[in-house]
Amino acid sequence: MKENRILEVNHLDLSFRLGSEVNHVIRDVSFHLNQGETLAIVGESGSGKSVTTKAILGMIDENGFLGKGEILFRSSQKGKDDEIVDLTKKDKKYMQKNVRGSRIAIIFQDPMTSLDPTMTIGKQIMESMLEHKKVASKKEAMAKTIQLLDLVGIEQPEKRVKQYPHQLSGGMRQRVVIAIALACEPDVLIADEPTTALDVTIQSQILELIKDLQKKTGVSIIFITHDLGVVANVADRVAVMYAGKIVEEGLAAEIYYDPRHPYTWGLLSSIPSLDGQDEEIYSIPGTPPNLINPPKGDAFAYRSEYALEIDFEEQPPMFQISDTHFAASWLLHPSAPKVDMPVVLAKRIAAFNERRSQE
Amino acid sequence: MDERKERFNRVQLRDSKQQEMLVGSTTPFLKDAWRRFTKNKGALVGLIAIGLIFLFALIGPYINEHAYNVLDKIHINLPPRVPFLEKLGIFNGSEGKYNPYIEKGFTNDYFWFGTDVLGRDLWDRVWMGTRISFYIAMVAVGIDMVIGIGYGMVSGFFGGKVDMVMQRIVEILSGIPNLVVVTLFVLVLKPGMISIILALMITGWISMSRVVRSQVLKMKEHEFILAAKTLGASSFVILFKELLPNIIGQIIVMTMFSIPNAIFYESFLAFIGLGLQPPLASLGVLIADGYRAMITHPHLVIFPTVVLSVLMLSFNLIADGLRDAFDPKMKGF
Amino acid sequence: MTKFIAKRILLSLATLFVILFILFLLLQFMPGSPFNDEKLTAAQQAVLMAKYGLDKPFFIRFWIYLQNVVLRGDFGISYAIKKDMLVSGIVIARLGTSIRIGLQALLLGVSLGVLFGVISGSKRNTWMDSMATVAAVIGVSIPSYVLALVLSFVLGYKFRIFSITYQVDQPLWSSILPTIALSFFVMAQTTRFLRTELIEVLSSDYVKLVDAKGVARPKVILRHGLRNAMISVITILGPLTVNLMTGSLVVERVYGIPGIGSLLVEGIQVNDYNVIIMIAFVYSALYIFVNLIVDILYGVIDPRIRVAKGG
Amino acid sequence: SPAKEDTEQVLRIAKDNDVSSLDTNVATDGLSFEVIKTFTEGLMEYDAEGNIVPGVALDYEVSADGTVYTFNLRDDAKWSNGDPVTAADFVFSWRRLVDPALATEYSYMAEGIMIKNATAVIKGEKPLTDLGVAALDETTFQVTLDAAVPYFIQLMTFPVFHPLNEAFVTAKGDAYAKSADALISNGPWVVTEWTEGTKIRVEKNDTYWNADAIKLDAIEFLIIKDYQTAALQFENGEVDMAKISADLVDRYKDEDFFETKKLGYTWYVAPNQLVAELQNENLRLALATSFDKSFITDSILHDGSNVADYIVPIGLATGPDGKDFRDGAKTFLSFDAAKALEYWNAAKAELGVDTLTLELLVDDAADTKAVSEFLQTEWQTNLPGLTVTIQVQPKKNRLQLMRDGTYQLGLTRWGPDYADPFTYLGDLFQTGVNYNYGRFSDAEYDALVQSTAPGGSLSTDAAARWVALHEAEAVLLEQAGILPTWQSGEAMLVNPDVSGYEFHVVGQPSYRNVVKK
Amino acid sequence: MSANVLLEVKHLSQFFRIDRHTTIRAVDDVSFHINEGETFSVVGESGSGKSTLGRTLIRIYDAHSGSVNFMGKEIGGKLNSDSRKFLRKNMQMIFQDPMASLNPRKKVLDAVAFGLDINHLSGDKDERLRKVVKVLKSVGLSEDHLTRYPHQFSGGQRQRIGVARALIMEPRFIICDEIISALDVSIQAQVINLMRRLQKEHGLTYMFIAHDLSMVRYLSDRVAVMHLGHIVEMGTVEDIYEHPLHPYTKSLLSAIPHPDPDAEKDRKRFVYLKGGVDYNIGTIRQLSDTHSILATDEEFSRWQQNDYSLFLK
Ligand SMILES: Nc1ncnc2c1ncn2[C@@H]1O[C@H](COP(=O)(O)OP(=O)(O)OP(=O)(O)O)[C@@H](O)[C@H]1O
Ligand SMILES: Nc1ncnc2c1ncn2[C@@H]1O[C@H](COP(=O)(O)OP(=O)(O)OP(=O)(O)O)[C@@H](O)[C@H]1O
Ligand SMILES: [Mg+2]
Ligand SMILES: [Mg+2]
Repeated sequence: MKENRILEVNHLDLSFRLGSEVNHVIRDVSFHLNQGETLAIVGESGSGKSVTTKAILGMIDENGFLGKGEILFRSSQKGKDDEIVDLTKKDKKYMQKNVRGSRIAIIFQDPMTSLDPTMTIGKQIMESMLEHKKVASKKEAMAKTIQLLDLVGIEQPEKRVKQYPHQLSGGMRQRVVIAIALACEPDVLIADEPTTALDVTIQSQILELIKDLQKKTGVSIIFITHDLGVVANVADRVAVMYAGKIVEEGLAAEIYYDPRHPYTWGLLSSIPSLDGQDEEIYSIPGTPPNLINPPKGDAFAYRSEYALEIDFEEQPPMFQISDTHFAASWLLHPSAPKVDMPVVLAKRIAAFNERRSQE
Repeated sequence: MDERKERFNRVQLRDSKQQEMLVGSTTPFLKDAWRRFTKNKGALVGLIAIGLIFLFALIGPYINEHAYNVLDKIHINLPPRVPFLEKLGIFNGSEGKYNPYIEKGFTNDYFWFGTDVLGRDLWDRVWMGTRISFYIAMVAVGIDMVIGIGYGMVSGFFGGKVDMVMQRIVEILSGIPNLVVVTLFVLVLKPGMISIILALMITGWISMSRVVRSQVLKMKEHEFILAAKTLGASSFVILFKELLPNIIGQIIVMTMFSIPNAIFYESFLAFIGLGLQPPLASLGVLIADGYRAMITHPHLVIFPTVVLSVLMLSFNLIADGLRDAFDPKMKGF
Repeated sequence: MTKFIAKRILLSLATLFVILFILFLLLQFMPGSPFNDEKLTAAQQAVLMAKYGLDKPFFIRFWIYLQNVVLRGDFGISYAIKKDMLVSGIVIARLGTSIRIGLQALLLGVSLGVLFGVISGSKRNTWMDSMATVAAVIGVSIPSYVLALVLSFVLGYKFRIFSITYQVDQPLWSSILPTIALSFFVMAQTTRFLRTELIEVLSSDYVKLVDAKGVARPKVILRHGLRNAMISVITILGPLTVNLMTGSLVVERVYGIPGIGSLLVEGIQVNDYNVIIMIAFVYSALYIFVNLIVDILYGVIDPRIRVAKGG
Repeated sequence: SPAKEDTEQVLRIAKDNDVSSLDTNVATDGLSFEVIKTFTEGLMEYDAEGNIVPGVALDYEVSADGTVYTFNLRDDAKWSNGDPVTAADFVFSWRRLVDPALATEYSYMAEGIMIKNATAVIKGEKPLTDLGVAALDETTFQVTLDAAVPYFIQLMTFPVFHPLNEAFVTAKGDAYAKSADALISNGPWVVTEWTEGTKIRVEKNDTYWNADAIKLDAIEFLIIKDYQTAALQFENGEVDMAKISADLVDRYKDEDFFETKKLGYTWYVAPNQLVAELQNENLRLALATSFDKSFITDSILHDGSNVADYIVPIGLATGPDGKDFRDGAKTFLSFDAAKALEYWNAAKAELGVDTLTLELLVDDAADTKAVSEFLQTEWQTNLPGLTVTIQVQPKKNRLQLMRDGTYQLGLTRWGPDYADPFTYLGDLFQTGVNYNYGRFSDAEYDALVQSTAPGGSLSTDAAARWVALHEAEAVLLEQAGILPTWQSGEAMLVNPDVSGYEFHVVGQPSYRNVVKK
Repeated sequence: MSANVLLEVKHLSQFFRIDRHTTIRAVDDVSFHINEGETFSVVGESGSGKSTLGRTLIRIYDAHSGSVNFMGKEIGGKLNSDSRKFLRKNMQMIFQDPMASLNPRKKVLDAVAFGLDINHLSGDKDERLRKVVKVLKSVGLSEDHLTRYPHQFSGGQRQRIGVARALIMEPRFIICDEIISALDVSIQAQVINLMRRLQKEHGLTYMFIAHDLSMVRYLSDRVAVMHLGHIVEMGTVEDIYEHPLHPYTKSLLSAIPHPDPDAEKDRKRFVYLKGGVDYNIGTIRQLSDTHSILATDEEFSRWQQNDYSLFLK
């Protein structure tokens, strides 16, 4: 594992048993997370984003099982050399004691249901500190909790710690969830759609908050969302996921200004353009495939206007475009015909580029 | 890799079936529930057990030469004796060290479950009793269905003052000890089936109405109910066409729970002497009668109790299974 | 909170009044009189009816009774069971025993039920779950009198571990068997309900988040799962508690317990009106009281309700 | 403490019932009387053989016309507080019995034995002081009757006529007899513990005049309503005596601690003659003779009950000849299926029907339910064309229905109040009496019974009276006015170490001579 | 404005009484009109009263006060059966959650035909089927789907069924309550395109409730910004997006994330300071024919001078 990487997922395969069938939802997924960066994973519902992150925390539902693959995590200890552990080899107990909450923390999508309704938020924040012995006493934990609440921008934290979740607004609850995640000063923060359930004004505040926290604590973040606007806001790098595979990966600018995979094109095109009110918005036809019988070739081929014959037969490998930019599409094969991205998108990117050059 | 050029030809957007991938399973809800239900071993065992008991209740009394209501002044209080099994040392007609079949010379007689103090064949009585218990179960279901569902739906759906009044009534009904009311019925209307049914009617439906009410309260905020309202559906249509089908799962589960309750209730009434008129005998009556001789002739209580318990067990297992099957959250994958 | 309770109590009193009235009315329809002993002549019956004021019109009787109850706490005297004795004396003498054994059974049943419920809810689809479930279902499937007698036969007679009958001078020791017999149903119900609830709670988002915090599993289950699951379990425990505390005729009879369950049945059998009414009254009052407690408990466990009620 | 237990002789008796009152005037049920008998003593008492012997009375004189009884009381009889038992205590008690303010249920006993002015006093028409009782001096108590009552002396053993300590009763007021410390004793034991629904304990009364003859230090009446529990407790050695139900007899019938005893109850079916069909004598005879009574007594009840082909039970009364009423008396209506069929055919012809449906009303008690099912089958098999349905009702209701005459066939019983056949023949079947549920009415019967009644023509001629009573029974049963069925017994488990207990067909058991090894 | 006014709302209020002490003023004295054939959008944060407004218009709730004139008929007060029928026929609503708004136990055919059945418009069996198929086709579904249950569809398809159910009544006016927020990005576009196509084909008028401001900009003619039950600013898309005046509008607009990493890097966001404005004392002011705002004199003049120091951070 490279020096600056904190997490590396290699060729991960994961399936769920569904009665007699097997739902093969993560199919050979590889990506990495650098120290201190924000990696965004985008993709439509059901593409496997959440499952991937749950796999990292060892929290897959009972009916799920790992195939091949490894999840390498750099576990830094004070005064010792960094140790690299393969999280897929560790049991639940180890994960609970050494990883979850303390090293890798997670924020869930829905702040309304992520907090125990019967416990004060103070106790919920203190819980993991006490569990992982990050503090010496309850008093210290409380002091730290108040600090944390202050950090996530909750006013009058001394009063709030004694309140119950239902006494807080959605935005405040999400801040509490973030405070919980930060309680043990984790190395990695996974934010699984942390703003999808919030309205725009609060969403923007939370995004600011997360970015701010990263600046302050240097935590590495995996940010999951399907909102490309949000991604543009937070991500250093972006991985686009489709049907259990990463189909494109690159720096944010590379994905937005030089997308290569037809699915990424589709995603970017379906955002309404700001000027042309009369045209139809582009929409990706059809629905994602059922992964109980995953398609043989490129899973996106059936919905793609750019499909090649080979797409229906063979899975495309990751083609490298730059040091940091990869895409899995046969269109990048030297033998493939030259195709242009959708016109709307091309126009929009042109507009971006124009503005960028102006600045 | 096969790098033939033609493999890289562009193709038209395929309008394949894959395009229209169904989200979620294609099986209809009930079928899906049934599938989940049959996956539940306990529930399946319960279903089979009930099937068997039902079968025996139908044919049991006719498959031996005895009858449930014929007195036999000679063969009284005989313990169970079954051919073949007796060779294994069980069901050989002995009661402690004493074997009345041998002592009294009934060497050719076989009473599979033994006989009672009037020499009636317990096998036949148990299955006849099972019939009656099933009958009571049916009645309980009927009551639950009609009163419980109706009451719960009206109370939950209309809410406000209606709900408030109806809930007070329920509170009062549950506040009055059941026994007083039941006894009154039995005394005024003569003991028997009718009284038991009426007694069940007074309070038997309350838990069902509670469940239905809370389900309705939950459901009525759903958008499809609002949608029905915007389409101009009347309360009646919304209650019976929109709400009811959606809470039917819960209702079935609850019904399954109320069956054993009713059977139990009847046996309790039998115990305090408010049961059926002889020579009719439900399982409850048989147990209550057999109970009195439990340390003397245990077979009199064991067989009806076993049948009753298996019946209760089965209904409970089925109810549990159904609850899991109808509740997708609980799906046992 | 106090306001809420005061309101509830007021409402309860109204309910109690209605119940009392209905009971009175029901007894009015009860055939026979307390004085139809086979040796009494009609003239004597009339004398007795007059002596106890039972010959007065219904509403006047109700009014007098109500006054006695409200102003003097006087529930009248027994006509048959304990001739001329104050009903309140008899009932109170027995109520203590009933309530104590009931609460013992509740404690035992709920403790075991919670234990089994937690085991089967958190170790779903394992053999432990199956065992607990089967035990629970069997618990609700055997008639209580059969269970009670089997217990006393095996533990009291065969092995002589416990006393078969209740002994007033050894209230705790001699009530072990009845406590066990009564607790079975509670145990079973608690197990079943808790299992369902716990499974649901454990699959909720907030428990997932606690898991993600790296909190040890037992703590997750006890601190978060159980607490939230208990909210709905308490609903079923309410009525159950009342039934337990007001005694079970069956268990009382088998173990010779002087409780109010058997007293009620006897009262009904011999038309001892005042006994019936007072027990019914106590039952209703307990029912209402326990429900009030349940509601308050809700508030304690579930802060959402506490606040909504303006406490 | 266990040490004390060892040396103490305590008799523990399981009881399936609770006492309803320990007030001698107010009590009505068997157990209450049984307990009252342990701590009070009447003018007369029974001995082991059932003979009447003096109690508080040393002796008595009767006037020639049999209407004035003068009792001489023993002067060493004392209350447990040390007061002597005096004639005034009897006067007080008897007046209290008939006091309209107290309205005791058993005040009818005072009328039954025809105490002078009793009826008027009960009705409140005359003051209490007009009752025909008087304390001539401390130890002389006199009763004046309206007419000669043949069984008067015998009734002096009955607890309602026991003395009461006026000072004590008045001092306790309403609380009297409501708890152990509100009771006073003039009998062999004194109540020391009375726990609601559980237990009554009486301990030896040292002030009792005959205390030396009493061996038992204490008796405990333990209320255990479930027979099986009582039986198990007996087997565990926790109780010395326990009544058991018929269901348990098979378990114990060969044990040495199993005993049965005969009771004075006769069970019979009362056909309601308000029902037209049941006015047919042949039908009644058919019903009466068509069921196998011995199956009921030997197989269903097997508790010492015996077949009753009569109404006046064995052991109830001894005649002037010193023999039991039943000795040498006729029997009637024995089981005879062939004869029954003849009656039935005759009845059908007379009624002009081929089939008939009758309803049998019974109690919800276990035994009677089983008997009713047996009767149903026997009748239906032996009398083809007859259908019998069963209606089970709680006892109080059954009685009410029978009293109202709204039933067809009713299985009922009668327990004697005193040891004289009149308690059956006089109180039950005369035209118009209260307990004549079946509305049996026969002029000859009425005349015969009237002559034997207190004040009747034969009331002082014991021998002739006895003949008349036998004749009356014959009149009743030869036309099957009722259908006698069985005379009750009771099955008991008795600790073999216990001896000397006395049961009486009429009256309460006595524990005076009980010794426990 | 030359267009015909289809719906005119005056001083509409909707309060919910929670208990003796609390009443939620979900919609508080709002007035607006909607022209025939246009798309009128209502935006605002969660809880600002958008859904309540829609539901009050379609009479799921009875209005607390105010008048509603729809196609020349007053439908704000008590309805007789004629006007109720008129309303049901001409005004329809589509809901947010496509799964929750369909009865899970009903097949598509029955779900779509429900409105006809209830109002006895279905005619015979064939006619009913024909009508359903026609409307299904117009929303891009086919006959194959008639016998399926809602859970067998994707989110977008489900939402189309919801649309079909409303359309079959041939309404003039449809209230769309956040019909795309529960949908996936790639599917949102499908539904929006469909709605726009239907609008053109049938001359429909929409009231579009949403909080996705970029989508609103794309498809609306006029926009009302709601906050705490009040309409604080209202105008054409251009008025609102290009020349917002109210600080709340400004903060809303500043919060929209753009799919453009570079632009996002140096976006400036405004946080609206709660309590800065008391809506109850403000009055409606017209900025232009189309553009109006709720403000007091003082606020108005400050905002016009671009002085937002008291209101935005
Ligand atoms: N326990 C499970 N059993 C079976 N299938 C599962 C299970 N959990 C997830 N899946 C399936 O795995 C796939 C990926 O799910 P995942 O939750 O990772 O999607 P996602 O990309 O996070 O979507 P969303 O944006 O909706 O959160 C989905 O098809 C889902 O149905
Ligand atoms: N039936 C009701 N009873 C009580 N309060 C209600 C009811 N419906 C809505 N409210 C309250 O009215 C206010 C406005 O709610 P409404 O649903 O109209 O908001 P919204 O703008 O549609 O929000 P969202 O974007 O979350 O859908 C909220 O405070 C809400 O809690
Ligand atoms: Mg997800
Ligand atoms: Mg809304």
